[in-house]
Amino acid sequence: MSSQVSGDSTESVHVEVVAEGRLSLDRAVDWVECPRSGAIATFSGVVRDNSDGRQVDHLDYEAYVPMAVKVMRSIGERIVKERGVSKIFMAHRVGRLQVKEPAVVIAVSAPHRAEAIGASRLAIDELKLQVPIFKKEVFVDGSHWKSNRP
Amino acid sequence: MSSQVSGDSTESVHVEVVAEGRLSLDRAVDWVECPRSGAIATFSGVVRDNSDGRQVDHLDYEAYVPMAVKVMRSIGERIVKERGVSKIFMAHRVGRLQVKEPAVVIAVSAPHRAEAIGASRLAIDELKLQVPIFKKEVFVDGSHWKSNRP
Amino acid sequence: MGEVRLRVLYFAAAREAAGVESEEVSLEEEGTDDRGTPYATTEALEELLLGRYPKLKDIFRTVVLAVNMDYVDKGARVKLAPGDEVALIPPIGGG
Amino acid sequence: MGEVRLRVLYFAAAREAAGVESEEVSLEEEGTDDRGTPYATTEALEELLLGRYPKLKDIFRTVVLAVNMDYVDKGARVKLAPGDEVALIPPIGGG
Repeated sequence: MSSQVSGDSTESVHVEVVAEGRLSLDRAVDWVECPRSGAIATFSGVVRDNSDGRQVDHLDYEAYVPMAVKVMRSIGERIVKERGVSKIFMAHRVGRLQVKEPAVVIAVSAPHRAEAIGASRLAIDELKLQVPIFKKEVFVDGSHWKSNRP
Repeated sequence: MSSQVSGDSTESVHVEVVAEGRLSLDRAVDWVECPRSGAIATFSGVVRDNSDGRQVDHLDYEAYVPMAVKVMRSIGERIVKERGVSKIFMAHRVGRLQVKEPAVVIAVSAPHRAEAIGASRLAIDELKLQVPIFKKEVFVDGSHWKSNRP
Repeated sequence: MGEVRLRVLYFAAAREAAGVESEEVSLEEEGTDDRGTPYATTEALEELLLGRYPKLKDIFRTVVLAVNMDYVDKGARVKLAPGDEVALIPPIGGG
Repeated sequence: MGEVRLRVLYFAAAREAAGVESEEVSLEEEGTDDRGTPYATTEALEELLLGRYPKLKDIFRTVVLAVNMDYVDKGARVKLAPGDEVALIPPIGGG
């Protein structure tokens, strides 16, 4: 992995925290593809131009990187073990992101659509609950740290 | 649209039935992207190397194309209207497909992940229930028409 | 008596059973609607096709009709007007 | 009495409140475990940090600790051994 990427990869789980460059959905899908899995679901969290009505200029993400990798990997492993999933790929960006850039990309392959789509939902929910990544929303007129918890 | 594609496009719904070439997930995602939608979910139905334990050589898809386009579009419109979705893209291949080739690609954008992921599940479920597309599974030792209904 | 000419499309297993992809079919008028247009019915059409293509019988239980690209409930008796397009739709397998 | 030296990491709002990204911290030993290794506690650490960085107080209610990359339940009193890595984790916002 390039210096810009910290991550971990087993046969069925790949996770990475990426410091620079645009996250690639294609790469995620290619990684999870496997002949016996007919269903591939993905989720991308993309920087929006507004948050609670305020106009967003850009976002700055920060992470406790080694722990983020560790937690993402344990989420992936539990999903593969418990949700009939073949492979899962999770990548999160840190650093500065502009509007429309993906901050997180998740791909899941499974023999059937229910498992693939269900698991992609579980993965993003767990990531937002557990992974030590921090989001600073920078508006045209100020900024603040934005929590996932309301 | 090229001669190989029959489809329909409104501001928030794009559907197409494609006779040749690999369906592009990137194209689907690019089409649904919009600044106020922070969540993009996709589903790809990919040709598997086996079906009920029998080894698949390839699939042949056939469609009542104009009606398939019509039904896909009505599914998309209902989802946008009722599910808080910003945009939806649905593409289905017809003709001969090899293992690992995508037969269907769906992308949905929405302000939040629950709507995007939920809608992608609804879209593929409705497509499999309503759209007049027919699948012939060709094995190494024979073939048959395969119904979505058990 | 008038004649109702229809366009009939056969897909997948229905095409293979009938051995034809599409054809013009002519049915006897069963009546005329309030604007004087002659009509036939899906019931009469099914009878004609089953008679003409015996192999259709084996799969007909699972075939659904679509008239002008709208599904017709299995077994429902629907009026057909001249120029209507009727498709024989075997079990679908998209996605 | 022995000393327990720890590595403390500050993230996001905690870093901004403390004005420091990471530092070595030394706590007084509160006892030794059955293998004779001295330990301190998260409670003592919190007291020290709040005293040292008054601005931390405003956000401390929402800060969670992680010891060696495992979250500690808010308010739980956990033993800390020499060389442990303790991170101050404000509300997370990934995804």
